[in-house]
Amino acid sequence: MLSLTIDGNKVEAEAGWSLLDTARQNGIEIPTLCYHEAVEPFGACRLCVVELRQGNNSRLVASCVYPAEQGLDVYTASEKVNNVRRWILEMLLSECPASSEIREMAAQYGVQTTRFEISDPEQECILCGLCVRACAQVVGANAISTVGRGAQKEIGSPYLTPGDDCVACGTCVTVCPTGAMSARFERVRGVPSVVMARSVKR
Amino acid sequence: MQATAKDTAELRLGSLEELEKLRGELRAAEDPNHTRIIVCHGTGCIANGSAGVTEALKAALAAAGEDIAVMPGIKTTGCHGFCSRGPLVIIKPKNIFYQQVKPGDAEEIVQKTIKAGEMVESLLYEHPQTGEKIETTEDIPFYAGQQRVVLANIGQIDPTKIDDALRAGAYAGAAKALTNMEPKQVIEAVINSGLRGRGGAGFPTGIKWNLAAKHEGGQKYVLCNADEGDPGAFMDRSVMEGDPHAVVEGMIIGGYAIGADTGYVYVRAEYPLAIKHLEKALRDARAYGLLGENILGSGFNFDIRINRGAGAFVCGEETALMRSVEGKVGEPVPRPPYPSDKGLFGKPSVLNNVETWANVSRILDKGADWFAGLGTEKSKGTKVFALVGKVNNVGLVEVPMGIKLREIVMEIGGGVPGSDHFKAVQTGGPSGGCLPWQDADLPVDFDSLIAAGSMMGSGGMIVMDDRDCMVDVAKYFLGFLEEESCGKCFPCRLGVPRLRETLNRFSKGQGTVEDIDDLYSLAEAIKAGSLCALGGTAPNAVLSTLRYFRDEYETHILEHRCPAGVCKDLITYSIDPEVCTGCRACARACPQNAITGEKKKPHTIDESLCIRCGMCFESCKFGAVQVQ
Amino acid sequence: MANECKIGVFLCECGRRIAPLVDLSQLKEQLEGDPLIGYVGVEPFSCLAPGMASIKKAIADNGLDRVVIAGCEARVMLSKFEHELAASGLEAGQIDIVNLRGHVAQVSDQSPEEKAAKGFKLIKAVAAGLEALSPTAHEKVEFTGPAMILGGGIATYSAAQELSRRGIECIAAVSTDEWEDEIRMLHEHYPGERHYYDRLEAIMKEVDASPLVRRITVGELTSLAGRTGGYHVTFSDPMGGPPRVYEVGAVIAALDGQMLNQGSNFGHDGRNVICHTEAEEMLWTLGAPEGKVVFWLNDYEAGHPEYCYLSSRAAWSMARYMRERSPLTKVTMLYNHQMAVPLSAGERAASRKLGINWVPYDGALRPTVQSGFVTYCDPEDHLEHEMPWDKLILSPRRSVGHEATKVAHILGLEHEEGAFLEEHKQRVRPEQVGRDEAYLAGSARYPCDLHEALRQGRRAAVKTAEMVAKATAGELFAPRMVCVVDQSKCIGCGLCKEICDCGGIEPVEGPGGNIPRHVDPMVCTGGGTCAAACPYHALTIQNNTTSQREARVSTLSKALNPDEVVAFGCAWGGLAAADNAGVKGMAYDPRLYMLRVSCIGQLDPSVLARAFLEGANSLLLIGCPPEDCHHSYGLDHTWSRVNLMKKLLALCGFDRRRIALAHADLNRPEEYIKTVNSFITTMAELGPIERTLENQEKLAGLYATVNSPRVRWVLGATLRRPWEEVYPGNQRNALAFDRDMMGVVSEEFIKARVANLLKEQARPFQLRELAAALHEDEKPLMDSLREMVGEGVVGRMHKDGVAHYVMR
Amino acid sequence: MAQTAIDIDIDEIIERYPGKPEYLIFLLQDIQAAFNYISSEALTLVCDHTGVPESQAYAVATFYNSFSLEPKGENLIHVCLGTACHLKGSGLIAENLMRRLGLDGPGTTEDLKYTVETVNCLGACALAPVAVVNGQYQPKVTSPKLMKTVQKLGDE
Repeated sequence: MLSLTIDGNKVEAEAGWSLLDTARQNGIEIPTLCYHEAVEPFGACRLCVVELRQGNNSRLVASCVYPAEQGLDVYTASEKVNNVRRWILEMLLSECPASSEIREMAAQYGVQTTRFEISDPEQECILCGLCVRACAQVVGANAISTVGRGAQKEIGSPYLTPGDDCVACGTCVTVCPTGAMSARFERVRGVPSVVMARSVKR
Repeated sequence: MQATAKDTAELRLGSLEELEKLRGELRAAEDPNHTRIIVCHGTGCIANGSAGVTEALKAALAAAGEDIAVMPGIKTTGCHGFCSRGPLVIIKPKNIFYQQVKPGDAEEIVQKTIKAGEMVESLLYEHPQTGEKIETTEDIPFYAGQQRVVLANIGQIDPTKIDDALRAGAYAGAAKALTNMEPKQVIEAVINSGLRGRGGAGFPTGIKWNLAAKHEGGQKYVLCNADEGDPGAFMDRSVMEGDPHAVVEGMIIGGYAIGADTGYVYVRAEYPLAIKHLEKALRDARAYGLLGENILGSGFNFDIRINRGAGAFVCGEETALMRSVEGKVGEPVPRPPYPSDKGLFGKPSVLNNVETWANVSRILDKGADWFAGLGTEKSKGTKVFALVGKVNNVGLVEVPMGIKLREIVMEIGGGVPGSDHFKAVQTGGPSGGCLPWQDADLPVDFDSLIAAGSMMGSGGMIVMDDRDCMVDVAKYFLGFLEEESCGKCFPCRLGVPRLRETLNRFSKGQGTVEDIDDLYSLAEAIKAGSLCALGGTAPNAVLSTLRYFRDEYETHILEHRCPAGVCKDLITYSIDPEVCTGCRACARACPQNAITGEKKKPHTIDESLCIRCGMCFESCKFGAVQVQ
Repeated sequence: MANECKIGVFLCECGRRIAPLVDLSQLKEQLEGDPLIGYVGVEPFSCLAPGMASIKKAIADNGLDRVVIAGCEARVMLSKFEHELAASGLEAGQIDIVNLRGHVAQVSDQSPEEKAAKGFKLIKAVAAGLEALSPTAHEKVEFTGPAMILGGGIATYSAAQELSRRGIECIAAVSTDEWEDEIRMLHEHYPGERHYYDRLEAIMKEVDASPLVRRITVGELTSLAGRTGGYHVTFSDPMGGPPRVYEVGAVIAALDGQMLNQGSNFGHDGRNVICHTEAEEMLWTLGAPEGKVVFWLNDYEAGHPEYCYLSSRAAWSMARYMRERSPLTKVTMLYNHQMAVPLSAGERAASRKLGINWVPYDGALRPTVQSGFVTYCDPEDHLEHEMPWDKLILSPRRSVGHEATKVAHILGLEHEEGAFLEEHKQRVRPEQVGRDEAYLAGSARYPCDLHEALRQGRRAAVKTAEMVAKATAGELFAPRMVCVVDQSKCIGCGLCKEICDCGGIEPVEGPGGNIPRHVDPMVCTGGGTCAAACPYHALTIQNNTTSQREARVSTLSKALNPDEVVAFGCAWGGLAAADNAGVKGMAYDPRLYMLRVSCIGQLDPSVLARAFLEGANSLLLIGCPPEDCHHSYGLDHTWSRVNLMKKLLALCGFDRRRIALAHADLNRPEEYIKTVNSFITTMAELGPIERTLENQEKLAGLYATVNSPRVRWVLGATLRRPWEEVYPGNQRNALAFDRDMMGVVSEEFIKARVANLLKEQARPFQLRELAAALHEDEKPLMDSLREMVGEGVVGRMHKDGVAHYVMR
Repeated sequence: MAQTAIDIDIDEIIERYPGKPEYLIFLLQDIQAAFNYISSEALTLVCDHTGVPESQAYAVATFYNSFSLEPKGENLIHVCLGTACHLKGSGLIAENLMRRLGLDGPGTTEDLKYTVETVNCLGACALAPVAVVNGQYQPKVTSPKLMKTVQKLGDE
């Protein structure tokens, strides 16, 4: 057993638990987006960041991946933490304004509007990659992946057309935190027409 | 050509003694007093045509007959660092320094210098201030101010010939480590030397090794980060091109120290020459038994493989690099677990950059104390910088840690063209920041740079003058990072474009001073919240320019003016009727047909049509086009 | 079923997503009071490391061997629990999940107490299903004998090469003695591929030299029996001797498609207007022609635009060959401008350099072949032009070929006349290998070029090799939930084989007709409609049996209030839609109780009957959209079964609407909700079934009827076969068929009731007594009794001159 | 200069490396080098060989800048946008070149003659601004100089 403090409360954990595991076991809520219990933690959305303090030093770590360690002093809702969450949510509001889930979450942090440009008012996808990971780790189908990188990144099957790896199980739709996969699903699951023109230049 | 099995067996060095014997023989075979011609074949010089110079020299030598005692003919080497003056030709043993040599000069060099021992005046370097001609390398200020440790052999040896490297002392450090030291002692030596990683963060190298060495037994890896992605940095490339054996040797030592039997070098694909030289070095080292099974009879097995990068800056981040070596998308993964516990293929791994590995070979060769004697209290040794931008002597310089910024730029670098000061020096690549002229006396070491809001990074040093707009520079780096962000973590993927969006507004003369405060808050969130160092340092470009050049930001926002004349939306092009000759060059160049005017009469630009592409400015030979 | 088992239930709080919405303490108390449940735990998050540790501890401390997690979506979470709890000795089938969050907590405004009560019923039903489980041992699959490549297609060589490189012995069954012959004949299947022959030759030589490859010359394939790991392959002897039988571990079929010539509507004459195979033959024997050669890529006009890529690549290759060898030849490619010219930048440059002219035409005006020229419409100026030719070369027609069709039939691949052999992929388990894709290679699968055919051969070999390697290491296990055949019950009727959609059912030995069957567990997808169709219940899905489903449905039916509805949802349709409705927190009628099945087609009619017998007043079956069914036609088969149930309900005097089949798209939970609400509203209007003795007797008769082999036989005949388009369209005369079916069902219904009564009372009955007890007329009863006596089921004896009937 | 050789055997490339996932990038690089782009067929072959799922291979092929899934033009022009080059105006040079070739951004002209790409530093900062035309470094390039070189290629 390890002992640490979360928000000033002494809690116990076992080696191998993450900070998120430990907090949740003790009824402390930490918001998450890219986290789902069925797949390996990813540490991408950074909404679950918590502050670790040690003397005058402090740093933020993603609680879903950071292991519980003896003597940690963890703060789950400090100003530093909330500043990160508020900015991420505000930026998500401009990035995927169509998602009601994001709007609700942002409202909880007092973020009602965004001061950034909205490029696609229909967008819901936050690119958390949960669908991709669920497809690989839960289903084993590997039908979808991230495509491209950085700001151009999107989610889809190869060539963004239905491929024959998809088993149309809908796990991606179920794990999607914003409902974005629902619309995308139609572009993934279609039964592929047999590709006649398979040939290789040589 | 690969050596056949039989040749290999004959070449293999079975022990330290055999290595030293060979080295002795090689040294004895070369008379240091012989005249030798060295031609720089670094990428810079080759681009300037040094291959042609070599050919011409060869032809000239052949034509001059066999009575010329040139041993062993012409040597082509890696980058000498003074790239802006290439192609470079050095005549040994006197170290006569010829610069900007053209193939047509070959005949004269052979006839005058080689045969008669005279100088070719026109090819000598001219002191920019005094105008005096300088004959030898040592006397040129660019070289005089440097202290070459990592670069010591570069420019002296032919990087494609292992014998040449051995003559210069290669593999002495590795041999010493493998045959006379315990792995623990090797790590101790590296710790004692005080060497800190040259890749950016400056983590103590020996400590890092120790973490990986703690896992006893099992598969481990050492990796060399040669994915030099920082724009404006090319020291790793020069090391690999000019002295690949230093890297190989360092990795052998590292592998021995932590107990790894495989090393990976991850090289940018944009560096084909570096890859070629490294591959040759690996083949030669294998043939000599310096890589492979039972190296020098020590019982230690080690080999190195090369991975070519595929074009992703983020792969310079260690966890991303490892994913890339595994053949995956180069997205960083959160730490812990640290690579020293679970790295490449989930095994304990140590990653250092090229310069660090090269330093390791020197430390083992010359001793930890010697190295610890260089540099400052907390930053030991020397550092190689790529000095580029608005500076007279563009090139690679190696200086001891703690040297003042002013010395590097104004003395070694020969100052800023047309100015007695620099406006800013950008260090640390996209993760770093801009240091103003007020900081000219800042000692250049890991901690001082961080305190000043920048960082050492891999050693890019970009000099800027008054024609460079700091808002534009910040925007440029953010644009770079936006393009190179892997897009995994939200603060970086979302935040960097939003920072740039704000700067974009500034560069259009829009925005408010309050936006600057928001910028600070957002930058803080990105720094604290990002998954890897790419995002964690991304706001530095904005923060450091805001710190030193806030007035310039305010000029953009409040006065709608770009003082440096760079931001497109805030400038106008016009033609000075006094200077314009009416040659029509600009009118022809203008893609918008915005320039009108009769032949031989002053032209005018129609501002409503102008898209500020700058073609007129570039095409005008008389300087009549002006930017406001 | 008297299984000694101990069931643990773990309730998830799931943060604030279950705990405040469902009264978990009430639920826990209720469960603890139930004799079926051995242990109840409440976890903040069962699925996280702390929860998982606590479950493992509870399993160890209390000796639990079955676990129900009341949490969220089984579709998503089950594999994690299976993986984690394997260390505690629990295997797939011993763990089940109730979606307390998505089916109860999030989808209605019921009070926490009401939700707890609903959760209790669902959990208990699932626990009853677990109780009825008799876990089977994990079956190891072994390989005996080498791999065999049959069919004689060119992919034989790449497959053999790959197998031998991976150290696996194989037999290549071919029809020619020399591989040189094959190369000589290759252009008949793959024209325009000459540039590839060097490599092919190298492959062939490597195969020839490999000690692991045995080459045999055989006659026709006559039968294939066995299953993954052990097959008997029988060939006729080419010399007329006795058939030759080989015992092999795996088979790969390498089948080439065929090229046919275009008809005379394209001017084909075999001399000057020729097709690709003829052109290749010409190049091969006579060399390049002189003069003007026009390749007309007429695939669009021939009705197969999808082949234009293949045709144009072949044409380009032949064109290059001609230009490089015969400078006097002028080559033009005439192509439909809708086609993208399939050349890379480098090839475009080469094409320019070689002077090969690519001319597009607008297909709206069909080119016509005339002697010496062909007309075409320029897409730019829309003028008709004439292009002169000395040799006109047309694209070929492609077909699967007679040989390949024959072999495919013996392999058990049903396919449409003339269609290529690639089947609709089973979209169930990603790791599962459909037979066609794993073991079939070559252009008979779908038109492809030589390189692709070879690639397929390699690919099939890789899959085979991976399986062999796993089996050799003792690590190849059959999936836990696949069908097994009870050989003592199987009469070899072959019904299951006929309706099987995955091709997993194989004859035990071949050849022959009605021989006992067994299941290839590596191919079976566990859909289970075959098991639900077997007249004798000889097939079962192990670890997921009909008895388990009956246990579940009867427990639930007993517990429900009269206005509550039992539903089954398949994991791909109904259940998934319900899960997604839960994720989105969409509200719908809370009176729906959904049980999980992996395919709606695995619901045996006895399960449906059992629900009504045990107290359910209605039953809703929600599968996936018919065109999307993951087990091909589970929904269609269920339609037939529901149809039977409706007839029986009517015979009992109940409303036919009490059972309904629906389908739901997992991505449209709103549609799913409409289905549910509509059904429940109708059921509320109908009210409950009166549970009188008479009604219960009828329902017992209904249950017995659906288990009668005769009814099951008739039902089996109506089930959709793979080659049939849709249910019930296979019936020649739908109305007559329905009447016949009704006749059989009502006869059997009465017989079943008589049997029930006689069995129950265990005393002789007079006809009059029977009629009174069953509330039926004497006439039909008499007919039934006569038949039953004839069948020897019922004995007749005379007492006081009156016939009395008694169960034998 | 034609960038693609037309007689390269893709199987030969595939067989250069063992069939393990870690060689995915090696294979893609060699295919890119040989054919100038990675066709879907080639990607499938690579997946078959390395055992990497196609979606992951596709993710890799689109993640790294040096891979292209579309055929590239016969002539390849890289303009360096490294810091040193940027300060010396390489951004304008790239824009002008693309405008002249009728491109909206980096990409390939419709006639498949040119492909213009921007790179983030070639490490030849001393020569800034730099462009690389079909592998040849063009040191201290200007818009007119680059245009001339490019036009000469087109006339060939």
